[in-house]
Amino acid sequence: MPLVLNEEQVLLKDSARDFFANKMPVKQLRTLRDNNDATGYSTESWQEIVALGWPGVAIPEAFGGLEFGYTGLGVVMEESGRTLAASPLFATCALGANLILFGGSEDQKSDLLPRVAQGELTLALAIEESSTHGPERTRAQATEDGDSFVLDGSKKYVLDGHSADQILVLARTSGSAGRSDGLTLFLVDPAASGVQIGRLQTMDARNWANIDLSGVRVPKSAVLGTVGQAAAPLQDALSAAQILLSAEMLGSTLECFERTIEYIKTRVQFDRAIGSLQAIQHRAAHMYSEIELAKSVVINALQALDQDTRGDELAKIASLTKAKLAEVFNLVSSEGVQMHGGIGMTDEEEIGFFLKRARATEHTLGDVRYHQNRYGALIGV
Amino acid sequence: MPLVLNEEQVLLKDSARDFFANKMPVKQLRTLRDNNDATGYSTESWQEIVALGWPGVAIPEAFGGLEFGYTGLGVVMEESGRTLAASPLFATCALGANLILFGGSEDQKSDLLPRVAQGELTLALAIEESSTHGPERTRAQATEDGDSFVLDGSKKYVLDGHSADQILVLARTSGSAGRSDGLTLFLVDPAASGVQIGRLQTMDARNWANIDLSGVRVPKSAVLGTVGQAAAPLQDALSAAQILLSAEMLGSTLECFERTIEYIKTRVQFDRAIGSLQAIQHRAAHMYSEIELAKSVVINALQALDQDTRGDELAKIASLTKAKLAEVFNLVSSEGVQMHGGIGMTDEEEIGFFLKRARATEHTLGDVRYHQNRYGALIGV
Amino acid sequence: MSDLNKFREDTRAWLDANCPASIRANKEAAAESQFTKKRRSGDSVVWLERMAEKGWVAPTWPREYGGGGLSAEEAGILREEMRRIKAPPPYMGMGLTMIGPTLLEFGTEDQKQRHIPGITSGEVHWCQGYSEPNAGSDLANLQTRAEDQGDHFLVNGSKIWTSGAMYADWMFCLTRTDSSVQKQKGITFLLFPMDDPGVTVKPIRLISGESPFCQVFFDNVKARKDDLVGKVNEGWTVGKRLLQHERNSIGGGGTRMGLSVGVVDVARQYRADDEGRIEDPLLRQQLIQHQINSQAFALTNKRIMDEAMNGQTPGFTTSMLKYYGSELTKASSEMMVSMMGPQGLGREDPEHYSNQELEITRAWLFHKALTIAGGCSEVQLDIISKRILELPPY
Amino acid sequence: MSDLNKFREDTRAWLDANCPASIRANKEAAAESQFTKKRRSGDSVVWLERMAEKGWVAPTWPREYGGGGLSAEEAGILREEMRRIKAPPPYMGMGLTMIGPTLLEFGTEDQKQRHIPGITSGEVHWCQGYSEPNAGSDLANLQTRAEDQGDHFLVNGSKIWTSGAMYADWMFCLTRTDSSVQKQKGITFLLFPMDDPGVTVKPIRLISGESPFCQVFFDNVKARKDDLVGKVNEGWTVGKRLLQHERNSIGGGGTRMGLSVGVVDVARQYRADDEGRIEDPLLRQQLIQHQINSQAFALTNKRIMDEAMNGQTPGFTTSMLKYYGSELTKASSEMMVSMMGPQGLGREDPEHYSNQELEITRAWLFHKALTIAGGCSEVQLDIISKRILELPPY
Repeated sequence: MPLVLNEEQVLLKDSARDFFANKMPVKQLRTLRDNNDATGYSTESWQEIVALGWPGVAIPEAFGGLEFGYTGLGVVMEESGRTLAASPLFATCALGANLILFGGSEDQKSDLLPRVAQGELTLALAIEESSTHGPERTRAQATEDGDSFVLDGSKKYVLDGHSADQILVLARTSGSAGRSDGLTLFLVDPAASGVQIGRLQTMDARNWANIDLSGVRVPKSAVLGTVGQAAAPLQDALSAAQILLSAEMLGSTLECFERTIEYIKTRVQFDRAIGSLQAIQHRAAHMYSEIELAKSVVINALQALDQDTRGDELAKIASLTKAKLAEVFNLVSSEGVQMHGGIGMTDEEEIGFFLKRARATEHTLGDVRYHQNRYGALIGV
Repeated sequence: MPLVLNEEQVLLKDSARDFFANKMPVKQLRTLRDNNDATGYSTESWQEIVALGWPGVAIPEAFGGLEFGYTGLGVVMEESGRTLAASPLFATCALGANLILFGGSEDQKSDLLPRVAQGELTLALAIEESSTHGPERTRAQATEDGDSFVLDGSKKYVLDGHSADQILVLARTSGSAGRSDGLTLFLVDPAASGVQIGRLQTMDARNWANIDLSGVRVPKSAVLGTVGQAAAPLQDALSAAQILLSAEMLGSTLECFERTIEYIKTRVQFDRAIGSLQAIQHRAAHMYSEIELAKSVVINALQALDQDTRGDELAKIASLTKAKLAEVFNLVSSEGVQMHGGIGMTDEEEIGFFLKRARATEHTLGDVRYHQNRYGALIGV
Repeated sequence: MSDLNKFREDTRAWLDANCPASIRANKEAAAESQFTKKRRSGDSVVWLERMAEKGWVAPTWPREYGGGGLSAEEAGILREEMRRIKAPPPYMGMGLTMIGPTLLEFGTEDQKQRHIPGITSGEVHWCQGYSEPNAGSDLANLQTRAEDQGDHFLVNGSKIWTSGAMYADWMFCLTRTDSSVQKQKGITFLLFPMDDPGVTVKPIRLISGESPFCQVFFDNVKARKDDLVGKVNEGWTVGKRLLQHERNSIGGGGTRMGLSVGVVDVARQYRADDEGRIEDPLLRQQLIQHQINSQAFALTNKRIMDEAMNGQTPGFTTSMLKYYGSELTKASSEMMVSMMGPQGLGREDPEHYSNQELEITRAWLFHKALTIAGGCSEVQLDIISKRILELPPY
Repeated sequence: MSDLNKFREDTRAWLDANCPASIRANKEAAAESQFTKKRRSGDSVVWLERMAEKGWVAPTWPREYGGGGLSAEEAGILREEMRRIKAPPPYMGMGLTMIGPTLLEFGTEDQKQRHIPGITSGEVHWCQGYSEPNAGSDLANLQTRAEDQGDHFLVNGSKIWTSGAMYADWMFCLTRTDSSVQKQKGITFLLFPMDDPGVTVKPIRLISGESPFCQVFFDNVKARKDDLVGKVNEGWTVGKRLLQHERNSIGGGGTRMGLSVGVVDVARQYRADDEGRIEDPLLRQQLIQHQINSQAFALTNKRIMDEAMNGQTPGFTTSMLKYYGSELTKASSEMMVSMMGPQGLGREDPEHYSNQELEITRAWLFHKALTIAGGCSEVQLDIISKRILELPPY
């Protein structure tokens, strides 16, 4: 399949570009941060996104979505990355909806996915328990008790954990930490007794929460899919989310790079534009080259998702993509600040927001080392 | 102690610089290579070095040396590195003599060291058995048999192994591969029955040989120092040799860098000297900075040797020094070829000799990875 | 059945019947494809003659000059079918890849008739007279003079990096015909035979050892007036066009560049535990990083081709591909030599080093040229800065 | 007993008697050393007053202006003895490190008498008016105008990156007095009080949060004629001299730059196994590489100081130290944040992040300035190229 967007995808990308630039510029994130906004995103903007149908872009028509594919969702994510737009798109659509689609029962899909597509349901996924990614390390316990399960454990860095309508909690129904069998996903109401949610203040001004579960009782119907069998659908959903996050990172990287190129064209030092200095030019040209590689891995990964690549093959592609994007976004945002010089150090200039976001995205769903390692294992070295 | 040379050391360095530039320029090495010279170094030049007393620079007066210290030998090695001069200085003086000094009996020191100082005895050390450095991996066996030991094993990459008068062979009198106890050093006559020496042709045109030992019988008096106790003196002698090799590498690096800077000042491309291009300048300035660090670790290490630092502390300094020098020499010689452009690719231009020598020195007595790893272990991370 | 399917069937049948079994999947035969007919023997000659007769040495060129007259699709099918039976190319060289296409575009009818058939029959080998000792990446800064002598030009000077000059029958050559104008403006593109008594060829020894490169000296070499391509003093236009063919073929695109092993193979051979996992953690890391970049680069090559098929012009992205690909290939042989330790340091010593070891060591040294030749990395970065990023000139 | 030994004994005795126990080995007291007397209380005031009385706020300055009149050796002993009992510096600031030495060298007798005692008594705090919003590393490109009004200058314009301007009593300031000449030639070095009604101070918020930096605006600020340092239009000479004091103090020299933990500590806390060995092989590798470079850099600092003591002038090697040291420090906080994973991403959230975590995250962001401020890395590399390697100008 050619590594290019089709016409519909180009149109969707263009309208997403316009929307985020006009409705959700970086300034919106700054305002949310400075106001310590309780939701952490603009509910008004989210309603506009819902009106555009984008929460359902990747959801099959059978479940009320547009069935526009992952490449469609990817280009929306990419454009949202350009303005660092905060919204439930990632946690709810890229992460939560995929998990339901890959791991839920038919009833759960029919019940939940249309509500996601309609913007009536937001989701969060609670998996991490330490500062290194790795679902198989899960220690949180789910104990069967009659018609219920009782959940106990501590979850960290839950994206949108403080605002989501439902939380998907990964817990262990059997086996021990380090094993991937015995993992089960539960749909938990954040208002349920025993659930304690503490929102984090992070430097990228996005929305993470730590969640404590203490004797939280859920009915057996709250199990997503099959007891003890969460690992496989979880791996696919995480791969999909890693790829879609990479698409978002690509948008941020491109924006950061373009702003930097514009800046060095106009910034004068020692009577010449700093962009006319060859040492700066070569670093810029090198970044350009790295970004070209980043573009290629992202579109390739989105198409693989659309072609139903799953399992370890998908994981390999996801790790290639996330590792490369994290590396390139870190490079471009660091150079962006350096090339902006003193002004780049101020909070007033927006380039610093990209630097912070680069770090935060790197540490979401596995950092560079995690993905390089996994890629290595999957190619057998 | 201040990290500067004293006056005598400066004088020695200056005369060494003159000597190697005039008597042993890079051209000499080229001629040796092109003629497939059987000795691999100029015996005439070696006699001149002997006449200057340099083989005994670091040997104590008590054993017929000049007792001028390791810093003295270091500046001679550094200057020999500038012209890639091939001579027994390294294998005999930096490696062999130190081993005798650190590990030999008083009789052996009194017998052998004055002969080294007088240039009457050249030495080689046979330790490596595979392509990764690590004396404790030794498998070569020394079996006691009456008044003799019988040696069996295969040694690789023995510096000056084809030309030395005596070969110091590391073999195992007890213990098994991986352990550092049970190692013993033997003085072996290369003409002894059962010794097979195969000289290698290496790209740096210097002198390595593989040596096979098959039932080689040596008297017990051939044991250097104490049976089974070679590990400690060997470690010190290897540290000293790693440091002195680093001094040689520093000289090569400096020469390679200075030639490159000269070249880019005069080479015109697109109507300007390429050294006037800022991207080239920044790479040159970065190399300059790295070389400043290289200078510091070398003089520090030589002084540590002169201050009788030994054991793990010396090993730590040796690994720091060798790791840094290998990194910097590789960088500078690679950039040297790149900045020389097409002409740098030709055998006719000498810059390529530095590129090859950089690799060869890296792989002598432990490569970058080996020394980084050892440094890490010694600082406890 | 569509025409293309029919063509595939016919081609397959013809190849099966005509490609001698002895040269299929045969490394030496593949290496011989760089030779003209007179330097070959046996089935290799048979294969060249049969293919030349079909016009399939240059499948898409016009039939009137000995080409095959095939469409791009048909030529693609021919390539696929040849690959299927592991047939070597009938003939390769700068005649086919560089001067042939250039003459078809810029040459006179007379030039096409005199020069193209020698290429399509695999009988005339061409070499390139572009680089000069003082020019480097600044190609237009050339000094080789051509003086107009009425019916011919007299050429004096020297060219360097002339690949295969010792076996070439003809040279296409950039010469200076006017030194008084901007350097790009006084250049003339000439053709002349290498057996002219004024031509002297001196092979160049590289840091990696023997090489196909030569320096060529011209002492009153004659070039016929009717072997002038394009117009006098306008040869730079012709020469630049020809260069576009070259840029894509250097750099290696992150591939093995003719090496029979890859970096992972070498890692497994020299640094793996019993299960094939790389023991040294740093090395493993470098290897993974390299594989990630190679894979990403391969996808980028594909994407840019796909975009071109889709109507987007690749333009100066070729500079990015040249830059990144050559650095990547250089890095891969760098890693291989590093992993081999002292076994990577041999020099033509088959007694102590395996063929593979010697091959990799040579490649490591030779690959240093990848970031220098065909417009060095620095020039490619300049082009990206100026042409793609539109940064102001320095 | 030598005089120096006697001096050491006396100093030790005096310090023991006069340095209040409460401020020894006390982090807050150390932080207060940046404050003038009026912003302090308790023992911190006592300590400052006692040291000022001895002249030991500025130990080597002449006694007539409130200095201690000590020799370099004596001052060294004083520093050692203070370190021994963990006494904080009595007072720190740009008065001591920058304008004081500059006035002692370039100031009139009247200027020394009016300004130095306020510094040696720790009563008058100075700030630096150098950088401007459009100048960046091109310091001489300054726009703040000073007009000669007979007995005073009128200053208009703005300065940025003025550290501690909100607490400063006086500013030393580079102003433009002639725009018609080469930019270095029309600069005048002035002093004026910060309580002038025309001065407005606006704090700058950085990517790392609150900062000591300000932008300062001048609206008809008066500077007395007798507060002109050096000559009109020749202030660049004075200003450059003062900068040499600054360059050495930025960059961090590869040190922790005020962080209470080092990169190895963080690695052990977040990424070590039970025996303190770093689990992640790549991380271990990076850490070792970093430690090797830090150690080599520390030795280089020492070597260059030793060479200076030995009579060799360090000259432009300070540019190398600034370049390498700042990159090294930046890399170390980069590694720390990376090792902490998501715990390195906190923003002023003491509920979920430890103080150390928040401190490191702030430091990571703040350290991005190290390679920008005080002449960015690019400028230092330019200086090395031009001044040390003597490469031709680009």
